Amino acid sequence: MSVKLLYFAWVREQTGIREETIELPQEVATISDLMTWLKERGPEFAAAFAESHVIRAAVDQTHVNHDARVAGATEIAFFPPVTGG
Amino acid sequence: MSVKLLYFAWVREQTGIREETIELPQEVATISDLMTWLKERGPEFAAAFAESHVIRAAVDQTHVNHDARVAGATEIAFFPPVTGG
Amino acid sequence: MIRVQENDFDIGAELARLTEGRSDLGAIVTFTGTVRQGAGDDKIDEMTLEHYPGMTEGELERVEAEARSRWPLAASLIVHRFGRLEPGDNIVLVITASAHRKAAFEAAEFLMDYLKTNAPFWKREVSGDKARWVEARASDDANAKRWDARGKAAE
Amino acid sequence: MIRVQENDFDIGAELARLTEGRSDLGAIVTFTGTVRQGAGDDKIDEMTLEHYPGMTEGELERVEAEARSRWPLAASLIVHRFGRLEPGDNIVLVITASAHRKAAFEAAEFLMDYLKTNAPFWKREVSGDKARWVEARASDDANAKRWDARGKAAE
Repeated sequence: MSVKLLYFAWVREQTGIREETIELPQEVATISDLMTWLKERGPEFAAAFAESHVIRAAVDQTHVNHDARVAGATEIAFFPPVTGG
Repeated sequence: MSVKLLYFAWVREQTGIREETIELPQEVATISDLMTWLKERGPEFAAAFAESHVIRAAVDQTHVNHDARVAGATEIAFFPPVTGG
Repeated sequence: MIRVQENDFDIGAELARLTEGRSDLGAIVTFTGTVRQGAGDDKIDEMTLEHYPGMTEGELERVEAEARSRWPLAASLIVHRFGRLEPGDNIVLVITASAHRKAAFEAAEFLMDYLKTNAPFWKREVSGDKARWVEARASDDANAKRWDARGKAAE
Repeated sequence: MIRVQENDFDIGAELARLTEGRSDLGAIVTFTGTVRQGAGDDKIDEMTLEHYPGMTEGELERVEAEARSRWPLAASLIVHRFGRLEPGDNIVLVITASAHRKAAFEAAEFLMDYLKTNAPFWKREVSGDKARWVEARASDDANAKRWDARGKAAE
Protein backbone atom coordinates (compact mmCIF):
# COMPACT_ATOMS: atom_id res chain seq x y z
CA MET A 1 0.00 0.00 0.00
CA SER A 2 1.42 3.36 -0.96
CA VAL A 3 0.99 6.37 1.30
CA LYS A 4 2.05 10.01 1.21
CA LEU A 5 4.16 11.14 4.19
CA LEU A 6 4.48 14.81 5.16
CA TYR A 7 6.85 16.39 7.65
CA PHE A 8 6.48 19.82 9.23
CA ALA A 9 8.54 22.30 11.28
CA TRP A 10 11.62 20.75 12.95
CA VAL A 11 10.61 17.24 11.87
CA ARG A 12 10.82 18.48 8.28
CA GLU A 13 14.12 20.27 8.98
CA GLN A 14 15.67 17.15 10.48
CA THR A 15 14.44 14.64 7.91
CA GLY A 16 15.35 17.11 5.20
CA ILE A 17 12.19 16.07 3.36
CA ARG A 18 8.92 17.96 3.02
CA GLU A 19 6.91 15.10 1.54
CA GLU A 20 7.41 11.70 -0.02
CA THR A 21 5.41 8.67 -1.10
CA ILE A 22 6.40 5.29 0.32
CA GLU A 23 5.22 1.70 0.23
CA LEU A 24 3.99 0.79 3.71
CA PRO A 25 5.81 -2.40 4.92
CA GLN A 26 3.58 -5.25 6.07
CA GLU A 27 4.80 -5.06 9.67
CA VAL A 28 3.72 -1.40 10.09
CA ALA A 29 0.26 -1.38 11.66
CA THR A 30 0.22 1.81 13.75
CA ILE A 31 1.67 5.33 13.80
CA SER A 32 4.05 4.09 16.48
CA ASP A 33 5.23 1.22 14.22
CA LEU A 34 5.68 3.67 11.37
CA MET A 35 7.91 5.96 13.45
CA THR A 36 10.01 2.98 14.54
CA TRP A 37 10.38 1.92 10.91
CA LEU A 38 11.23 5.50 9.78
CA LYS A 39 13.99 5.79 12.41
CA GLU A 40 15.84 2.95 10.70
CA ARG A 41 15.97 4.69 7.33
CA GLY A 42 19.09 6.70 8.17
CA PRO A 43 20.65 9.15 10.62
CA GLU A 44 18.39 12.10 9.61
CA PHE A 45 15.28 10.05 10.37
CA ALA A 46 16.84 8.59 13.53
CA ALA A 47 17.47 12.16 14.74
CA ALA A 48 14.05 13.49 13.68
CA PHE A 49 12.20 10.69 15.48
CA ALA A 50 14.61 10.26 18.42
CA GLU A 51 12.08 11.79 20.79
CA SER A 52 9.11 10.23 19.09
CA HIS A 53 6.86 10.66 22.14
CA VAL A 54 6.70 14.44 21.53
CA ILE A 55 5.88 14.08 17.83
CA ARG A 56 2.25 14.44 16.79
CA ALA A 57 0.65 12.70 13.84
CA ALA A 58 -2.31 13.23 11.55
CA VAL A 59 -3.90 10.60 9.33
CA ASP A 60 -5.69 12.10 6.35
CA GLN A 61 -5.53 15.53 8.01
CA THR A 62 -7.05 14.45 11.32
CA HIS A 63 -5.10 14.41 14.60
CA VAL A 64 -4.50 10.85 15.83
CA ASN A 65 -2.74 9.13 18.72
CA HIS A 66 0.35 6.98 18.27
CA ASP A 67 -1.66 3.78 18.56
CA ALA A 68 -3.87 4.75 15.61
CA ARG A 69 -3.93 2.24 12.72
CA VAL A 70 -2.46 3.35 9.41
CA ALA A 71 -4.26 0.86 7.13
CA GLY A 72 -6.21 2.70 4.46
CA ALA A 73 -4.47 6.03 5.04
CA THR A 74 -3.78 8.21 2.01
CA GLU A 75 -1.73 10.86 3.79
CA ILE A 76 0.17 10.70 7.09
CA ALA A 77 1.81 13.76 8.61
CA PHE A 78 4.36 14.11 11.42
CA PHE A 79 4.98 17.37 13.27
CA PRO A 80 5.80 18.93 16.65
CA PRO A 81 3.03 20.17 18.98
CA VAL A 82 1.31 23.07 17.20
CA THR A 83 2.16 26.68 18.12
CA GLY A 84 -0.22 28.87 16.11
CA GLY A 85 -2.63 31.52 17.31
CA MET B 1 -26.79 74.49 53.64
CA SER B 2 -27.62 74.70 49.96
CA VAL B 3 -27.21 71.68 47.72
CA LYS B 4 -27.81 70.92 44.05
CA LEU B 5 -30.22 68.04 43.38
CA LEU B 6 -30.25 66.15 40.06
CA TYR B 7 -32.80 63.65 38.79
CA PHE B 8 -32.28 61.17 35.97
CA ALA B 9 -34.32 58.80 33.79
CA TRP B 10 -37.77 57.99 35.20
CA VAL B 11 -37.04 59.82 38.44
CA ARG B 12 -36.56 62.95 36.33
CA GLU B 13 -39.68 62.23 34.28
CA GLN B 14 -41.80 61.80 37.39
CA THR B 15 -40.49 64.79 39.34
CA GLY B 16 -40.67 66.84 36.14
CA ILE B 17 -37.39 68.47 37.19
CA ARG B 18 -33.90 67.91 35.81
CA GLU B 19 -32.02 69.83 38.49
CA GLU B 20 -32.68 72.32 41.29
CA THR B 21 -30.89 73.90 44.22
CA ILE B 22 -32.49 73.57 47.66
CA GLU B 23 -31.71 74.46 51.27
CA LEU B 24 -31.18 71.23 53.19
CA PRO B 25 -33.51 71.15 56.23
CA GLN B 26 -31.84 70.54 59.60
CA GLU B 27 -33.62 67.19 60.12
CA VAL B 28 -32.20 65.69 56.89
CA ALA B 29 -29.04 63.76 57.81
CA THR B 30 -28.97 60.90 55.29
CA ILE B 31 -29.99 60.08 51.71
CA SER B 32 -32.89 58.15 53.19
CA ASP B 33 -34.02 61.21 55.19
CA LEU B 34 -33.73 63.34 52.06
CA MET B 35 -35.95 61.00 50.03
CA THR B 36 -38.55 61.01 52.83
CA TRP B 37 -38.47 64.81 52.90
CA LEU B 38 -38.71 65.04 49.08
CA LYS B 39 -41.80 62.78 49.00
CA GLU B 40 -43.68 65.42 51.00
CA ARG B 41 -43.07 68.18 48.49
CA GLY B 42 -46.00 67.21 46.30
CA PRO B 43 -47.63 64.43 44.30
CA GLU B 44 -44.91 64.32 41.59
CA PHE B 45 -42.23 63.76 44.20
CA ALA B 46 -44.42 61.34 46.15
CA ALA B 47 -44.82 59.31 42.95
CA ALA B 48 -41.15 59.53 41.94
CA PHE B 49 -39.93 58.34 45.35
CA ALA B 50 -42.81 55.93 46.10
CA GLU B 51 -40.53 52.94 45.62
CA SER B 52 -37.53 54.64 47.15
CA HIS B 53 -35.76 51.34 47.84
CA VAL B 54 -35.05 50.88 44.12
CA ILE B 55 -33.71 54.41 43.67
CA ARG B 56 -29.94 54.85 43.63
CA ALA B 57 -28.12 57.95 44.82
CA ALA B 58 -24.79 59.65 44.21
CA VAL B 59 -23.20 62.28 46.43
CA ASP B 60 -20.80 64.51 44.53
CA GLN B 61 -20.81 62.03 41.64
CA THR B 62 -19.98 58.97 43.72
CA HIS B 63 -22.43 56.08 44.27
CA VAL B 64 -23.62 55.94 47.89
CA ASN B 65 -25.98 53.83 49.98
CA HIS B 66 -29.21 55.20 51.43
CA ASP B 67 -27.66 55.55 54.87
CA ALA B 68 -24.90 57.84 53.56
CA ARG B 69 -24.67 61.26 55.25
CA VAL B 70 -25.47 64.31 53.15
CA ALA B 71 -23.65 66.95 55.24
CA GLY B 72 -21.06 68.77 53.13
CA ALA B 73 -22.49 67.55 49.82
CA THR B 74 -22.43 69.93 46.86
CA GLU B 75 -24.42 67.77 44.47
CA ILE B 76 -26.81 64.89 45.14
CA ALA B 77 -28.31 62.81 42.33
CA PHE B 78 -31.21 60.33 42.29
CA PHE B 79 -31.73 57.77 39.55
CA PRO B 80 -32.89 54.22 38.76
CA PRO B 81 -30.39 51.35 38.59
CA VAL B 82 -28.09 52.05 35.65
CA THR B 83 -28.61 50.30 32.30
CA GLY B 84 -25.70 51.34 30.12
CA GLY B 85 -23.22 49.21 28.26
CA MET C 1 -8.36 56.22 28.03
CA ILE C 2 -12.08 56.91 28.20
CA ARG C 3 -14.47 58.94 26.08
CA VAL C 4 -18.17 59.77 26.30
CA GLN C 5 -19.64 61.01 23.05
CA GLU C 6 -22.82 61.39 21.02
CA ASN C 7 -21.12 60.52 17.71
CA ASP C 8 -20.46 57.03 16.45
CA PHE C 9 -17.01 55.47 16.81
CA ASP C 10 -14.92 53.62 14.21
CA ILE C 11 -13.55 50.42 15.75
CA GLY C 12 -10.81 49.99 13.14
CA ALA C 13 -9.62 53.57 13.61
CA GLU C 14 -9.69 53.30 17.41
CA LEU C 15 -7.71 50.05 17.25
CA ALA C 16 -5.18 51.54 14.85
CA ARG C 17 -4.67 54.58 17.09
CA LEU C 18 -4.25 52.44 20.21
CA THR C 19 -1.86 49.89 18.72
CA GLU C 20 0.12 52.02 16.26
CA GLY C 21 3.86 51.46 16.55
CA ARG C 22 3.40 49.01 19.42
CA SER C 23 5.27 45.71 19.22
CA ASP C 24 4.81 44.80 22.90
CA LEU C 25 1.17 43.75 22.47
CA GLY C 26 0.49 40.08 21.88
CA ALA C 27 -3.26 40.08 22.46
CA ILE C 28 -5.90 42.68 21.70
CA VAL C 29 -9.55 42.20 22.61
CA THR C 30 -12.39 44.48 21.55
CA PHE C 31 -15.94 44.37 22.78
CA THR C 32 -18.64 46.28 20.94
CA GLY C 33 -22.16 46.59 22.32
CA THR C 34 -24.81 47.42 19.75
CA VAL C 35 -28.54 48.19 19.76
CA ARG C 36 -30.52 45.02 19.15
CA GLN C 37 -33.74 45.40 17.22
CA GLY C 38 -35.42 42.64 19.17
CA ALA C 39 -38.55 40.86 17.96
CA GLY C 40 -42.23 40.55 18.85
CA ASP C 41 -43.08 42.51 22.00
CA ASP C 42 -39.43 43.42 22.45
CA LYS C 43 -39.02 44.97 19.01
CA ILE C 44 -37.77 48.54 19.21
CA ASP C 45 -37.65 51.40 16.74
CA GLU C 46 -35.12 53.55 18.55
CA MET C 47 -33.42 54.10 21.85
CA THR C 48 -32.24 57.10 23.83
CA LEU C 49 -29.31 56.85 26.20
CA GLU C 50 -29.40 59.40 29.00
CA HIS C 51 -26.34 59.87 31.19
CA TYR C 52 -24.95 61.94 34.05
CA PRO C 53 -22.27 64.18 32.54
CA GLY C 54 -19.30 64.46 34.84
CA MET C 55 -20.09 61.40 36.92
CA THR C 56 -20.07 59.23 33.78
CA GLU C 57 -16.50 60.20 32.92
CA GLY C 58 -15.47 59.77 36.55
CA GLU C 59 -16.95 56.27 36.79
CA LEU C 60 -15.44 55.13 33.49
CA GLU C 61 -12.02 56.39 34.60
CA ARG C 62 -12.38 54.62 37.93
CA VAL C 63 -13.42 51.36 36.26
CA GLU C 64 -10.54 51.54 33.79
CA ALA C 65 -8.03 52.26 36.58
CA GLU C 66 -9.38 49.28 38.53
CA ALA C 67 -8.88 46.99 35.51
CA ARG C 68 -5.34 48.27 35.03
CA SER C 69 -4.53 47.57 38.67
CA ARG C 70 -5.80 44.00 38.32
CA TRP C 71 -4.30 43.01 34.94
CA PRO C 72 -1.05 43.96 33.19
CA LEU C 73 -2.67 45.97 30.40
CA ALA C 74 -0.42 47.65 27.88
CA ALA C 75 -3.31 49.71 26.50
CA SER C 76 -7.02 50.17 27.12
CA LEU C 77 -9.92 52.25 25.87
CA ILE C 78 -13.56 52.75 26.78
CA VAL C 79 -15.86 54.72 24.47
CA HIS C 80 -19.54 55.08 25.42
CA ARG C 81 -22.17 56.88 23.39
CA PHE C 82 -25.25 58.75 24.58
CA GLY C 83 -28.26 60.27 22.82
CA ARG C 84 -30.55 58.82 20.18
CA LEU C 85 -29.63 55.44 18.68
CA GLU C 86 -31.23 53.09 16.18
CA PRO C 87 -31.14 49.28 15.91
CA GLY C 88 -27.70 48.17 14.73
CA ASP C 89 -26.00 51.31 16.07
CA ASN C 90 -22.92 51.06 18.26
CA ILE C 91 -23.36 51.82 21.96
CA VAL C 92 -20.09 50.99 23.68
CA LEU C 93 -16.56 49.98 22.76
CA VAL C 94 -14.02 48.44 25.11
CA ILE C 95 -10.48 47.62 23.96
CA THR C 96 -7.88 45.86 26.09
CA ALA C 97 -4.36 44.93 25.04
CA SER C 98 -1.81 42.87 26.90
CA ALA C 99 1.15 40.60 26.29
CA HIS C 100 -1.06 37.54 26.84
CA ARG C 101 -4.60 36.75 25.86
CA LYS C 102 -5.94 35.70 29.24
CA ALA C 103 -5.34 39.14 30.72
CA ALA C 104 -6.87 40.89 27.70
CA PHE C 105 -10.00 38.71 27.72
CA GLU C 106 -10.54 38.93 31.47
CA ALA C 107 -10.00 42.68 31.62
CA ALA C 108 -12.47 43.30 28.78
CA GLU C 109 -15.13 41.19 30.50
CA PHE C 110 -14.44 42.92 33.80
CA LEU C 111 -14.74 46.38 32.21
CA MET C 112 -18.09 45.49 30.63
CA ASP C 113 -19.44 43.93 33.83
CA TYR C 114 -18.44 46.93 35.96
CA LEU C 115 -19.55 49.48 33.44
CA LYS C 116 -22.99 47.80 33.26
CA THR C 117 -23.53 48.26 37.00
CA ASN C 118 -21.65 51.48 37.71
CA ALA C 119 -21.63 53.87 34.76
CA PRO C 120 -24.62 56.23 35.07
CA PHE C 121 -26.42 55.54 31.79
CA TRP C 122 -30.12 54.84 31.33
CA LYS C 123 -31.69 53.34 28.22
CA ARG C 124 -35.14 54.42 27.07
CA GLU C 125 -36.58 52.26 24.31
CA VAL C 126 -39.20 53.48 21.88
CA SER C 127 -41.50 51.06 20.06
CA GLY C 128 -44.21 52.66 17.93
CA ASP C 129 -45.96 55.16 20.23
CA LYS C 130 -44.76 53.43 23.41
CA ALA C 131 -41.62 54.24 25.35
CA ARG C 132 -40.16 52.46 28.34
CA TRP C 133 -37.08 52.72 30.52
CA VAL C 134 -35.04 49.54 30.33
CA GLU C 135 -34.92 47.75 33.67
CA ALA C 136 -31.64 46.72 35.22
CA ARG C 137 -31.01 42.97 35.07
CA ALA C 138 -30.15 40.96 38.14
CA SER C 139 -27.67 39.00 36.00
CA ASP C 140 -25.65 42.19 35.48
CA ASP C 141 -25.26 42.63 39.24
CA ALA C 142 -24.25 38.99 39.54
CA ASN C 143 -21.71 39.34 36.74
CA ALA C 144 -20.11 42.35 38.41
CA LYS C 145 -20.07 40.71 41.84
CA ARG C 146 -18.12 37.67 40.67
CA TRP C 147 -15.02 39.88 40.34
CA ASP C 148 -15.28 41.20 43.91
CA ALA C 149 -14.26 37.92 45.48
CA ARG C 150 -11.33 37.49 43.15
CA GLY C 151 -9.45 40.66 43.94
CA LYS C 152 -6.22 40.64 41.98
CA ALA C 153 -6.52 38.20 39.11
CA ALA C 154 -3.91 35.73 37.95
CA GLU C 155 -1.33 36.93 35.42
CA MET D 1 -16.33 31.60 8.21
CA ILE D 2 -12.62 30.83 8.19
CA ARG D 3 -9.70 32.00 6.08
CA VAL D 4 -6.00 31.12 5.94
CA GLN D 5 -3.91 33.72 4.16
CA GLU D 6 -0.43 35.18 3.80
CA ASN D 7 -1.67 38.78 3.54
CA ASP D 8 -2.54 41.02 6.45
CA PHE D 9 -6.17 41.50 7.49
CA ASP D 10 -8.02 44.73 8.28
CA ILE D 11 -9.99 44.29 11.51
CA GLY D 12 -12.31 47.23 10.84
CA ALA D 13 -13.13 45.98 7.35
CA GLU D 14 -13.70 42.39 8.56
CA LEU D 15 -16.00 43.65 11.31
CA ALA D 16 -17.92 45.86 8.89
CA ARG D 17 -18.40 42.97 6.47
CA LEU D 18 -19.56 40.61 9.23
CA THR D 19 -21.98 43.01 10.93
CA GLU D 20 -23.28 45.05 7.97
CA GLY D 21 -27.05 45.36 7.98
CA ARG D 22 -27.36 43.21 11.12
CA SER D 23 -29.54 44.52 13.94
CA ASP D 24 -29.77 41.19 15.78
CA LEU D 25 -26.27 41.41 17.25
CA GLY D 26 -25.95 42.89 20.71
CA ALA D 27 -22.38 41.89 21.44
CA ILE D 28 -19.37 41.60 19.17
CA VAL D 29 -15.99 40.41 20.43
CA THR D 30 -12.76 40.48 18.44
CA PHE D 31 -9.49 38.89 19.43
CA THR D 32 -6.33 39.81 17.56
CA GLY D 33 -3.05 38.02 18.17
CA THR D 34 0.05 39.92 17.13
CA VAL D 35 3.80 39.26 16.98
CA ARG D 36 5.45 40.46 20.18
CA GLN D 37 8.95 41.82 19.84
CA GLY D 38 9.98 40.48 23.21
CA ALA D 39 13.02 41.75 25.11
CA GLY D 40 16.43 40.53 26.21
CA ASP D 41 17.02 36.89 25.30
CA ASP D 42 13.47 36.66 23.95
CA LYS D 43 13.80 39.59 21.54
CA ILE D 44 12.99 38.57 17.99
CA ASP D 45 13.59 40.18 14.61
CA GLU D 46 11.09 38.18 12.61
CA MET D 47 8.98 35.08 12.64
CA THR D 48 7.85 32.52 10.08
CA LEU D 49 4.58 30.67 10.44
CA GLU D 50 4.55 27.29 8.72
CA HIS D 51 1.26 25.44 8.34
CA TYR D 52 -0.32 22.32 6.85
CA PRO D 53 -2.42 23.48 3.90
CA GLY D 54 -5.68 21.59 3.75
CA MET D 55 -5.59 20.31 7.31
CA THR D 56 -5.37 23.89 8.61
CA GLU D 57 -8.62 24.88 6.90
CA GLY D 58 -10.26 21.65 8.07
CA GLU D 59 -9.26 22.19 11.70
CA LEU D 60 -10.37 25.82 11.73
CA GLU D 61 -13.75 24.85 10.27
CA ARG D 62 -14.11 22.09 12.83
CA VAL D 63 -13.22 24.45 15.70
CA GLU D 64 -15.65 27.10 14.45
CA ALA D 65 -18.46 24.53 14.07
CA GLU D 66 -17.80 23.31 17.61
CA ALA D 67 -18.09 26.88 18.97
CA ARG D 68 -21.33 27.42 17.06
CA SER D 69 -22.77 24.22 18.52
CA ARG D 70 -21.90 25.36 22.04
CA TRP D 71 -22.97 29.03 21.92
CA PRO D 72 -25.76 30.85 20.06
CA LEU D 73 -23.49 32.78 17.71
CA ALA D 74 -25.09 35.01 15.11
CA ALA D 75 -21.79 35.42 13.26
CA SER D 76 -18.21 34.27 13.55
CA LEU D 77 -14.92 34.56 11.71
CA ILE D 78 -11.43 33.11 12.05
CA VAL D 79 -8.59 34.50 9.93
CA HIS D 80 -5.10 33.06 10.41
CA ARG D 81 -1.98 34.20 8.59
CA PHE D 82 1.08 32.19 7.60
CA GLY D 83 4.49 33.11 6.18
CA ARG D 84 6.97 35.75 7.26
CA LEU D 85 5.91 38.21 9.97
CA GLU D 86 7.58 41.04 11.86
CA PRO D 87 7.08 42.31 15.41
CA GLY D 88 3.77 44.16 15.63
CA ASP D 89 2.26 42.25 12.70
CA ASN D 90 -1.13 40.59 12.99
CA ILE D 91 -1.19 36.78 13.26
CA VAL D 92 -4.75 35.77 13.96
CA LEU D 93 -8.20 37.34 14.14
CA VAL D 94 -11.25 35.82 15.79
CA ILE D 95 -14.64 37.55 15.74
CA THR D 96 -17.73 36.30 17.54
CA ALA D 97 -21.13 37.98 17.61
CA SER D 98 -24.15 37.07 19.66
CA ALA D 99 -27.24 38.62 21.20
CA HIS D 100 -25.53 38.66 24.59
CA ARG D 101 -22.00 39.38 25.68
CA LYS D 102 -21.35 36.26 27.75
CA ALA D 103 -21.75 33.98 24.72
CA ALA D 104 -19.58 36.23 22.53
CA PHE D 105 -16.77 36.43 25.11
CA GLU D 106 -16.80 32.71 25.93
CA ALA D 107 -16.91 31.62 22.30
CA ALA D 108 -13.97 33.87 21.39
CA GLU D 109 -11.88 32.47 24.25
CA PHE D 110 -12.86 28.94 23.30
CA LEU D 111 -11.90 29.49 19.65
CA MET D 112 -8.48 30.83 20.63
CA ASP D 113 -7.86 28.05 23.14
CA TYR D 114 -8.79 25.33 20.65
CA LEU D 115 -7.01 26.91 17.75
CA LYS D 116 -3.82 27.12 19.85
CA THR D 117 -3.81 23.37 20.45
CA ASN D 118 -5.39 22.04 17.24
CA ALA D 119 -4.65 24.20 14.23
CA PRO D 120 -1.49 22.93 12.51
CA PHE D 121 0.71 26.03 12.63
CA TRP D 122 4.33 26.21 13.77
CA LYS D 123 6.17 29.39 14.67
CA ARG D 124 9.85 29.79 13.91
CA GLU D 125 11.43 32.84 15.52
CA VAL D 126 14.55 34.52 14.15
CA SER D 127 16.78 36.65 16.35
CA GLY D 128 19.97 37.91 14.72
CA ASP D 129 21.62 34.83 13.20
CA LYS D 130 19.76 32.40 15.46
CA ALA D 131 16.47 30.72 14.66
CA ARG D 132 14.36 28.49 16.88
CA TRP D 133 11.02 26.72 16.70
CA VAL D 134 8.67 28.01 19.37
CA GLU D 135 7.81 25.32 21.90
CA ALA D 136 4.23 24.52 22.77
CA ARG D 137 3.19 25.75 26.20
CA ALA D 138 1.63 23.45 28.77
CA SER D 139 -0.70 26.32 29.69
CA ASP D 140 -2.22 26.19 26.19
CA ASP D 141 -3.14 22.54 26.66
CA ALA D 142 -4.61 23.35 30.06
CA ASN D 143 -6.63 26.24 28.62
CA ALA D 144 -8.09 24.02 25.92
CA LYS D 145 -8.86 21.18 28.33
CA ARG D 146 -10.97 23.37 30.63
CA TRP D 147 -13.68 23.47 27.95
CA ASP D 148 -13.85 19.65 27.62
CA ALA D 149 -15.48 19.18 30.99
CA ARG D 150 -18.04 21.88 30.36
CA GLY D 151 -19.67 20.50 27.24
CA LYS D 152 -22.52 22.77 26.27
CA ALA D 153 -22.06 26.16 27.90
CA ALA D 154 -24.72 28.23 29.59
CA GLU D 155 -26.71 30.66 27.44
